[in-house]
Amino acid sequence: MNGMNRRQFFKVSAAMLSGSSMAALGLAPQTALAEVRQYKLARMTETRNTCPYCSVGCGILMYGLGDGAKNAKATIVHIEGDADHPVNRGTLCPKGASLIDFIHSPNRLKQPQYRAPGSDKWQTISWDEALDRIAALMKADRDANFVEKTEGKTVNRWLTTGMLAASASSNETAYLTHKIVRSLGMLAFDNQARV
Amino acid sequence: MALQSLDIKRRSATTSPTPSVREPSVGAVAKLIDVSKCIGCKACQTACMEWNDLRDEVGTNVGVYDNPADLTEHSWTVMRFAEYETPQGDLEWLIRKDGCMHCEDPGCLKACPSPGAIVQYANGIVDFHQEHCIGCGYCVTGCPFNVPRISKKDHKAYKCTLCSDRVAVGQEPACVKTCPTGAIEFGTKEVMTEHAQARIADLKSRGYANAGLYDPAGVGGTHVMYVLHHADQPTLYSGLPKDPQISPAVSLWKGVAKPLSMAAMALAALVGFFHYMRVGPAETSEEDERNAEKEVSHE
Amino acid sequence: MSETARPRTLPRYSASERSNHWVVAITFILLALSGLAFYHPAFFFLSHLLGGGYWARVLHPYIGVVFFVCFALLALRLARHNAWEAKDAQWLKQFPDVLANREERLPEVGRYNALQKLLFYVLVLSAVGLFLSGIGLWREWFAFSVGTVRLAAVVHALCAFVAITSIIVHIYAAIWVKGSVRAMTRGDVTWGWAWRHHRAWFRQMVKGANK
Amino acid sequence: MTNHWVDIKNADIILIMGGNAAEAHPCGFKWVTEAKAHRGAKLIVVDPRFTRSASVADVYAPIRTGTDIVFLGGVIRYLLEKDQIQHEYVRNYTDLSFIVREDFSFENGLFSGYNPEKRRYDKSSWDYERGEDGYVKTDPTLQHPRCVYQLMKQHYARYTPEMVERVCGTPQAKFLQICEMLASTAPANRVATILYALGWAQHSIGAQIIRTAAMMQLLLGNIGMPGGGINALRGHSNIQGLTDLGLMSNLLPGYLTLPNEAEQELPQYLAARTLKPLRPNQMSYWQNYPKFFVSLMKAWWGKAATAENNWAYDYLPKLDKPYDLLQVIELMAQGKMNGYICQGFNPLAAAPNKAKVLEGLAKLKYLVVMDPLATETSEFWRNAGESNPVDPSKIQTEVFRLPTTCFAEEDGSLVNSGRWLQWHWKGAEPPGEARSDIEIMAELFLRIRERYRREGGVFPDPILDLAWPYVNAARPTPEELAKEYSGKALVDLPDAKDPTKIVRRAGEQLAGFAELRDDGSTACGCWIFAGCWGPNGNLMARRDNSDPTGIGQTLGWAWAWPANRRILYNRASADLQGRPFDPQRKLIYWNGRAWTGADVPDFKADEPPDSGMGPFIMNPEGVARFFARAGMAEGPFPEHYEPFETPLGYNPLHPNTPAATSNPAARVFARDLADMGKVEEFPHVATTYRLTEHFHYWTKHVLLNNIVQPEQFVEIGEALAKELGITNGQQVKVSSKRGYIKAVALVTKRIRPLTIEGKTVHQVGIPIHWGFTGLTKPGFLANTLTPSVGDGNIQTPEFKSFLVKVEKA
Repeated sequence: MNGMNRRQFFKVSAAMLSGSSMAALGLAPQTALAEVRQYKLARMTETRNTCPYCSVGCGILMYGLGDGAKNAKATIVHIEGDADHPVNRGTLCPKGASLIDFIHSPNRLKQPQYRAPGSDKWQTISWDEALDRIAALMKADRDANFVEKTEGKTVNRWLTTGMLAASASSNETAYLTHKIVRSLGMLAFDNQARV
Repeated sequence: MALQSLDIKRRSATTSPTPSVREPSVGAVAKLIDVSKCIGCKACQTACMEWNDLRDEVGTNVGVYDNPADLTEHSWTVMRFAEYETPQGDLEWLIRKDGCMHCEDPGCLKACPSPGAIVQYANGIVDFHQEHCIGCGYCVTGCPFNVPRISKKDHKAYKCTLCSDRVAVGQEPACVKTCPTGAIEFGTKEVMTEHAQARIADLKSRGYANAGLYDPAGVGGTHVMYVLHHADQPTLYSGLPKDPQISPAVSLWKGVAKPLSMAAMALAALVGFFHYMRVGPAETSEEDERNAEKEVSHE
Repeated sequence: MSETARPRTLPRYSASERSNHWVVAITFILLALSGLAFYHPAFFFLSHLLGGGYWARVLHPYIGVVFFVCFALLALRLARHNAWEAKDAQWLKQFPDVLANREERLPEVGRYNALQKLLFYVLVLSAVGLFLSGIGLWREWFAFSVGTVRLAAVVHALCAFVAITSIIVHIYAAIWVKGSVRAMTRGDVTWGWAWRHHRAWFRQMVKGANK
Repeated sequence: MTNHWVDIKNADIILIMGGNAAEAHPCGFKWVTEAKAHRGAKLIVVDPRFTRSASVADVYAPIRTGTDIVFLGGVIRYLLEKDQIQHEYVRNYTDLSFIVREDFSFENGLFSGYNPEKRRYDKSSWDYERGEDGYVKTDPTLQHPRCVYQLMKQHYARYTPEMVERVCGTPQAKFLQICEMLASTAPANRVATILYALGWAQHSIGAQIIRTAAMMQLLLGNIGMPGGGINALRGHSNIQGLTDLGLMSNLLPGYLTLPNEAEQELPQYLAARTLKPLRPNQMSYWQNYPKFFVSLMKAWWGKAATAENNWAYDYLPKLDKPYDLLQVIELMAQGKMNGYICQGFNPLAAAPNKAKVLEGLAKLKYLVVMDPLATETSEFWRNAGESNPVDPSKIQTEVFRLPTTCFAEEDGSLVNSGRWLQWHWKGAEPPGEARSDIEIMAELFLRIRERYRREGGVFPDPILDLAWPYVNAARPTPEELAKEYSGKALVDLPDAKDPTKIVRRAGEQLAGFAELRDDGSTACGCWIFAGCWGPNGNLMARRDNSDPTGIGQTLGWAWAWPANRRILYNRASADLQGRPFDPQRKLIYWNGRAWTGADVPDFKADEPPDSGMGPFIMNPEGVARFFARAGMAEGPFPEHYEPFETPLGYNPLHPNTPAATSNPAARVFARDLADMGKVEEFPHVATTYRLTEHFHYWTKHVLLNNIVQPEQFVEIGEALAKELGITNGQQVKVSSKRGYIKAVALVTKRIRPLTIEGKTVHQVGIPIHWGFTGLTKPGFLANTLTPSVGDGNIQTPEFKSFLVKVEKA
């Protein structure tokens, strides 16, 4: 700074006036330095993923607790945009920027649950119980209602059980789901493309 | 160098000089908010809360898109939505990201009585250090933009740090990184000012004759600047002050009044001292006692 | 009057008045010191008297309430003695005589002299100012607009400045006029002190006492 | 999207209509901002509401919801009238010169062949006239009265600016300004793009609206161009992938279709889909249908699919009618369904007419919900007060709720709107006992198969024979599945030109769909994805973001279907000599020997540009179609029909033909028709939509999103609020024939009353997002109000236009 304008001059004078007025008395506040908050991501594990919401398909970086060592159990603690991604270039919308609260939502389901006919509450059941019971119900319905032929035509369809597939599940999930559903002869099969 | 991880330019309530030899060769940093690109998506709000580990209350809707309705100790930035009908009868939805402006001449720092509770780094960021904050709220009175908020929980003052922790390691603030449309950008103040000129030229070409940069001189300029389509009427943007200044009351109180009143009080004491030295005490003598006795006995 | 006899005394402040005064005095000192800590960085160390900046900020207003209530009581008790009289103006006109200890030239003074009365008025006004502006600044319980708070801060500082300066004068006067302090420590003053400094009051008191 | 997100930056004019990209796709919308900032592009927004997109637009025009065909038809009329069309493009790359059959007609709002009882058309007259050589007759002079150009001109002559103003409520001046801006892209070196979404799709005439837009883009020569195209901004992260993989009632992976019950024999099925060229020397890529189909059957049934059993053709169920979501809900409500599985889908909130869905679910014997979150569907039986007033004791449905992983807890790929398959990696373990959908589906299937193996049952063959080549049968890995749908050689594949050479060894991954065969020697679960996991590994995981030409073509980033092509129909970006129409934005060009450039050519790589082969290689014509032939349910040219709940009660274009009031070819169930309201009782026009702070019904479980948008509201214009005495922030009740919701009134200048046919029409905006589970303030499911009627072609429900009544709560 070569020159000092009038305003700065007054500012500096005022500072000197107030400082010096008491500095003479030997009174000065204690040294008070402070540092910025520690950068919290320094050694976390970075995992690349894709935002699960809309179809822009933004790249995200998930930061997991721990450096990947076997004894450290990863928990995602922060998510931000992937700056390398050609579409979002590091940006995220209010939904993508809040993904951390999706992963850790108190409404995440943690155990298989069952609601009995007429009941007004959930009960926790085991995976084995749940899957066995569903398999039994499906087979019983299929065996009872499968249509092999109608008016002499082979149709091999099962119409009394239907399925809605997710619209945010992976291609791999979708592919396997489709393969299984058609092998059962199911036709009442749709996804969220329409709504 | 003791603790700080960014060079400090100014500290609140500190009379001794701050180490000031180091100056960033590229000048200070700035965040540029291009209101004409902003779609009010609030990604900056959630990214801010996410990065800074803040969660505000789930509030209510009072008939506007503004949520949370105002800045709080948990919401260091909020979007303010204003519906404006132009004289031509067209509608404009003016959406402004509100938050700390990081004034070059920060009123909060000036008003703060607690040493080191508010600092200004050499890069221009004005940061609150809550461990030094005593919760008096003077920063609130000092701020021309009504930004700092005092927590009901710990009675300390909070506001945007411009993600000083990210900037310190060379990253941009969380809101800047996340902004989907690039309405928030970050760089040196010089680069941001230049970039703003290009944006203003574009806006002028699209019919916004009064487009301009908001970098108010009344507070020495700011390290958060706006590109406005109607720079001549900043108050259209949910009351952005036209010519913000530190309140004269605060300037008086935390400015010249401070040394003058100190001097006056010291003077009062000194006058007494010298009076005593020169004139001496007003003593009651034996004679006064006798006179008193005499007066009584005469009656 | 015998050589050995102690000077005869007159009661000036009752024990209750004295207690009241000292509560006011102590709270005022605490308020002044913690207030100065917020006012000027050089005095920030004073905040440690109340446990550091944070606690000083928390306690200052509560102490302020105690101060204000006690001050109000004291002021009510003393108000009737502080009525302004014509001779007070004359007394003030001759202030150089006051400063030079030439009391014999001055009009006779009642219980309080003109300066004491002025001090009383000034302190009453600044206490009210401090109290009201203090409310304005007390975020823990009250929320006012930023403009109001800004004004309150300036008023508070101004009233505090006036009050502290007045108290400096008040304290100096007590030191300067020997024999005054005991009025507030033991409650009485000697006849001679009263005769010299507050002759009208003395006469009034002894008249009453002898009858 | 025909193009992709980054490519939007190459546009000169951007039209956002039938969507709200800034609100629903903010990070993709960034490329609109880039186009504005770096190309000086102009943004046009046409929407019933002044939206967040409108807030940064150069021009905004209001429109009555559901009248987009009138608006776009008006633009088509303007372009034809002013001859603002890309002549070289339309003459060579479209069917403008094709001659239509003589028996085709359009009268009183209906096309030839209408059967009012069946609400269906006999489409035989909707076709081109063939010559003796079997090819379509054309008139390159465009003078023939029945050439597509003349018919189209005649059809849209009625769509005048006056008509637009009268029907859409759009002021003529604004409409003409927009026409002018769009017309400015007719020159070869200027391009417009269209960004739309469910704002077009969710109408009973949705598909036809989109078609009108595509026609406009063709006239301007904007399809296939960088910065052009017609871009559907898909909603969910993998809705594109699920559609590509054919998870719909009538589809198989890769847009192959399930057989109808009439198609009893495989040859018959294949013949109907193996399209022969309609003009000389056209590629007609669907000629390869048998290769795709047989490879799929080999992937699914492996050794059990043989030439002898017609590649297990009988294992596929045969359709008698579509079983889309609306049909299934109808069946449920009729008590004809017993079981339902919802995998990450919340139909109680997402399907129209909540009361009907609720009734349907309550009639099921069992419901299985797989989801990471507690959805309303899984708790449809719970009494949530006014917003879900049910009696649990009366609902006999057994409900299973299975916790699943979310994105952060699994590997896999998703297809974005630009058709990019992007691989992602797991970052943490799921909470509690949650499992991935793959594990759940596999376990369930294995248990069912085990029961059939053990107990037998009806037609167990397709179940027992299903190929299950996974190392750990209960846990197929995403890698195994990706390789399976990408495709591999089953035997050593000899080179077609030189049989002594082997192109692929048995078991090797295939490089692309060109390697597929119809003799059972290849297996590929989804032909359009073929090559995504090729001989060189997982191309979906690629992360080279270099863009050597600067026009946003990052061919080394992930992998796009088909064949890593980023812009569809890109051959159309070059002229008849193979030179790019715009030398500044070179996409592909003919270098004398082959097509090359910044993209993978959407064309035969070594076909000279002047050979007469058209750029639209999937069409048997080789060119793009203005005349849809039998492709659409309502007619070959889009015509405006009113929403089923119309504020007018008649079609202003055909006021005297009641049959043409609303879509004459839409399927409507009697019960749903009875549930339609009339304007006399429900005088306000409503539309539903998303807000940028929320994502459907997921983010109400996400605290941060609830903080920034906490409570349900409806948007009401100032004029209507004044009329009804409603003040901002007050509670209001919004009812339709099907139910009511209560919410906070957000009174705004952004919705203005429109004058339609001389009368004032008020529109009301109803954001979705709220319900009776979640962390937001509880609210009502917005689909309580919506009507259950779908688009005539694809059954997308009419969520964007229906009638309500607003009153103080």
